[in-house]
Amino acid sequence: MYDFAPFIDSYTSYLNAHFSPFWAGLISMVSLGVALLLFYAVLGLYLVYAERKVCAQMQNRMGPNRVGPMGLFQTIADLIKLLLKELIYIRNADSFLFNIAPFIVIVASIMAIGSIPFARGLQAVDLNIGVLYILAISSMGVIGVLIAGWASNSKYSVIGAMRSGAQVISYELSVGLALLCAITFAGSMQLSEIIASQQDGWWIFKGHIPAFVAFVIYLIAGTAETNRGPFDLAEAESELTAGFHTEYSGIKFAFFFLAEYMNMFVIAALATTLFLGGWLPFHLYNFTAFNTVMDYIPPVFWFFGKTAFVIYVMMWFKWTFPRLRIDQLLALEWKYLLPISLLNLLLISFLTLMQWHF
Amino acid sequence: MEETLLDIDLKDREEYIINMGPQHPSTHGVLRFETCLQGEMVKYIIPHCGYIHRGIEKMSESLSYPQLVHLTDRMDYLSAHMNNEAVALCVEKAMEVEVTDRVKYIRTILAELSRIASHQLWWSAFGMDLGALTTFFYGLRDRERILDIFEETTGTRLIQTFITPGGLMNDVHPNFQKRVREFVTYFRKKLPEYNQLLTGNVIFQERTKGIGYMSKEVAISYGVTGPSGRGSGFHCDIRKLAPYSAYPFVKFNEITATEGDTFARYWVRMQEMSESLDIIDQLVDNIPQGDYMLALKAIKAPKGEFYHSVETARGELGVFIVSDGGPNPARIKYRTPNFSNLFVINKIAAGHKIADLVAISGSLDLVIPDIDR
Amino acid sequence: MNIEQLTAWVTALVPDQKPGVSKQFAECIVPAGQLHQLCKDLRDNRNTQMDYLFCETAVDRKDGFHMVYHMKSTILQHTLVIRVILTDKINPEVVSVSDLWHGAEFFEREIFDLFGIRFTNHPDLRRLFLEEDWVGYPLRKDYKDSFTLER
Amino acid sequence: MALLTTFREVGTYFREIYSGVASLVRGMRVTGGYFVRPQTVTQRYPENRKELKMFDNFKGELILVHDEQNHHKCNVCNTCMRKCPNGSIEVISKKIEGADGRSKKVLDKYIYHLDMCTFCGICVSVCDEHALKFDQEFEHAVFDRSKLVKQLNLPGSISQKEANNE
Repeated sequence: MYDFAPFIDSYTSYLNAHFSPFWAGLISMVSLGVALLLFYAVLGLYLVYAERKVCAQMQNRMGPNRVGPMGLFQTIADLIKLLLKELIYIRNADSFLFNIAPFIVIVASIMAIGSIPFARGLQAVDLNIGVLYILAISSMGVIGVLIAGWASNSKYSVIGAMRSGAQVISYELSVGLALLCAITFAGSMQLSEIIASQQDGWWIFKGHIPAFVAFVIYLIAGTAETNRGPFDLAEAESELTAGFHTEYSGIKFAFFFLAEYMNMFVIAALATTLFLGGWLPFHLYNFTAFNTVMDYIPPVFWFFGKTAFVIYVMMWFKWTFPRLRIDQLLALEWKYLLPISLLNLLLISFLTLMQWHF
Repeated sequence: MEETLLDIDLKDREEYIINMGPQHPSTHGVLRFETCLQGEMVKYIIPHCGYIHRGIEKMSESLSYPQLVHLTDRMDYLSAHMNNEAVALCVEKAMEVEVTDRVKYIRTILAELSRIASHQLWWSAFGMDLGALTTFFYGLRDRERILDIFEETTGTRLIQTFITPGGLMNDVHPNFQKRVREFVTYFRKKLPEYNQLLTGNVIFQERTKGIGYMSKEVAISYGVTGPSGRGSGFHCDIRKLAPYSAYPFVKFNEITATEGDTFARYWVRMQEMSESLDIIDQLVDNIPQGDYMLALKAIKAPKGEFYHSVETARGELGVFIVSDGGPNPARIKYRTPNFSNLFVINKIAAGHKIADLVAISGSLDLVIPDIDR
Repeated sequence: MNIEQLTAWVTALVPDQKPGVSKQFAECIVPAGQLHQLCKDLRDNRNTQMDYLFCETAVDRKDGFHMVYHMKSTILQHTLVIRVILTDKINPEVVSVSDLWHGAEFFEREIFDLFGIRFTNHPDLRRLFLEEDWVGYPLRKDYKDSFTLER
Repeated sequence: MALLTTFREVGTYFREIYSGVASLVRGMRVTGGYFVRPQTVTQRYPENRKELKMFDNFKGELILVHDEQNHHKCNVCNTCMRKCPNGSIEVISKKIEGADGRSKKVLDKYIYHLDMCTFCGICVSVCDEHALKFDQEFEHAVFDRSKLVKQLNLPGSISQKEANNE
């Protein structure tokens, strides 16, 4: 039920029947690219909207409510404004690097969503090293951040970029180790197989406490990797005005802004896929009536529902906690998260070895 | 220190200078910290002020006493009532008159309300400085209720010009007592929320404890008063040392802490809020009847010099009037709390990280117009 | 110590002091030359312990600039006002007390800025509020500019 | 003994983590509580213009009170002009021939500089005739500064005294 594979197959076979293999390949790639870009833009805009509404509600405010019903078109209006704004060029800035930095950041986040499985058969590429690919690509964004900070020729930007570098390099470890836990359980790095391994229960339930610990660590480290509060030191508003993107304006600023939200989406989507069963519905053990009802909800809704929940938790963090200081940030990683995740990985390996997980 | 920063040969290329302000999210107003950094560490800070210098002392020389009161609102705009009260009390002391008990009670209630309002705004902004963005809205949400009380009685929300030599501009609104009582019950319920959200938070405690240590000697030598000074164990509460208005009639504690760090200053302010609620509680039900304004022929200080200080939300505000006997002062000097509180920053923030500088300057609770006047 | 005792104490240190006008605090007018030594004695002596200079300001009077120092002991809770009259109105100069009380450094910078009184031995005597190239000292009575509201 | 210390240290390590996480959860309960039970305190301003009622004492802008017959109470004593700390009031008088043939001083123009006013309220409190009042109007934004200079006496209005004499 709700399998996208036949639809996609019929599309490719249609292309193959009517065009030469070269053109068929090209057209399918272009249509895929357009679809992903559209998805990217719409999702990015509505994540911004969602964040504004969530924080408004937490802060006893209304949030956007002017443009469109309930302010639904507010972020689109903002985007148009940002597109029309002047791009400010900084004297003495390294203009090549300055201009390329936002593209590196945004390309990294676009490429990461390419291999996320949204539903059965709805995945651009199902790499056999899917997790590694996403991890590698999404950490490329920090290069863009570093370049942006360096090329801006601004002291605030440099401090922000250096902080970001230190932060991402350290937290990459915890993210990797936490993901490794799920990979150990599933025995594969292919995302579709990881989902298939959760057919009889999500890893967060099947993996006892260590899986839950790994999930929490992943959530914290993932939040840190996206440079979001309470780990938003790179753009610490009260210290560095806007950190690494202080000097950017117009659409280039929008790229950074969108990339932040899309990175958050990627982190949440990965958490969903690895720990929360991806697009699989929620099943109660042997409770067939309930399970059948759950099956009727399309996998796309399951996937986006779970992702939205994880994103909500990350927003909840941001709008509650004060920001850490740089040394505390690193201490949290090296003194707490890393030892715990190493220990956790050891436990999980043992569990898997003994087949003690459900 | 004769050389300015531009003259310093930056032989050590690791050092560089950034400007915090005059337009910077963490300096609440137009103040510039010329900050020398080495990596993330602050080496020294040179505060530059004067961006909002309006010459209030000079202007006041050509205004009569009731007229110059309205300028004091614009110094420390968050303790407008206390500033007005300082001038009013100093002029009354010079004229050797005493206002009715009703006026004293109302003045004290208004002063304590604005102390709470000021601390609420400080709490909001302090949370913001540390990156907890939600505190700002909670603080302002509760402060709004105090401003409503002020607006109903005085007609304005921030700069009231309500307390004037000889009494008050007009009598309080009939709803005043009811609304104040409502507010006290409301805010007693909301105050624990502040502590849950920020005070107890482990990140917040890590960010503030042991940061920006100021010893008692330093506080006294620099003249750091108010909650900032009391956080270092400096007993400087004018309300206790030289009680004025209705403070002799109420029981309250002077909140002091001995740690002297950012958290101590924070803690003192949080305690002061509930202490102020207690003071209001004792006064609001017993406001005596009487006139709100003394029938004075002319408000003129006799020849001589007069000094009076009050405790504003930020410390000791002293008013020094030199009078030649006319309706205008020959010279009026405001010893403002923020002026003295500001300059200790180099002493206590040097050697910390730049993020701590933001926390420390937030914990000193600076209002810039009060420094520049 | 009460007002009489404080005045007597200052008289013992500076015999040619004159009583001031204040009825509120003990007040002594002392010669400029003896100011620093007197302040140091007052701060360090066990009986006075004036550790807190809460207000330092200047007043432009007919007989010269009056420097007024309000000092207080936070331990003994007594207040004393020391006054120095600087008769030279063109180039007033007085010794700085910023080495005794840190807070004085900034009071003195403000006074230098607005009155033009120079403080010797001051570590960092620059203008505080006004621009470096501002002409004149606004709080002097003879200061005139086009903005002052005259009535 | 050393082992015991190590155990204690490990215990403190985990206790620290526990208490830290607990404090974070406590904070999240506050914000999460408001998310679940929204209590919006902000208002939609231009939409709620009709319901928006300022307090009686609200100092919006200065007005000269006029009654139904277009009579005001100003008797040109100039006290408000003298007492205003910012010079935002200009009372311009004119001499007219009264009914009894003697020339009298009456109000010609009452000019109020809203751009200079600091809303201290001294003018209202010193007016013995209670001729002045603060209005509830608070939307003062204009594009041209000169629009902030207002004439408070309505066209054709006369003072009550004048009206009584006639």
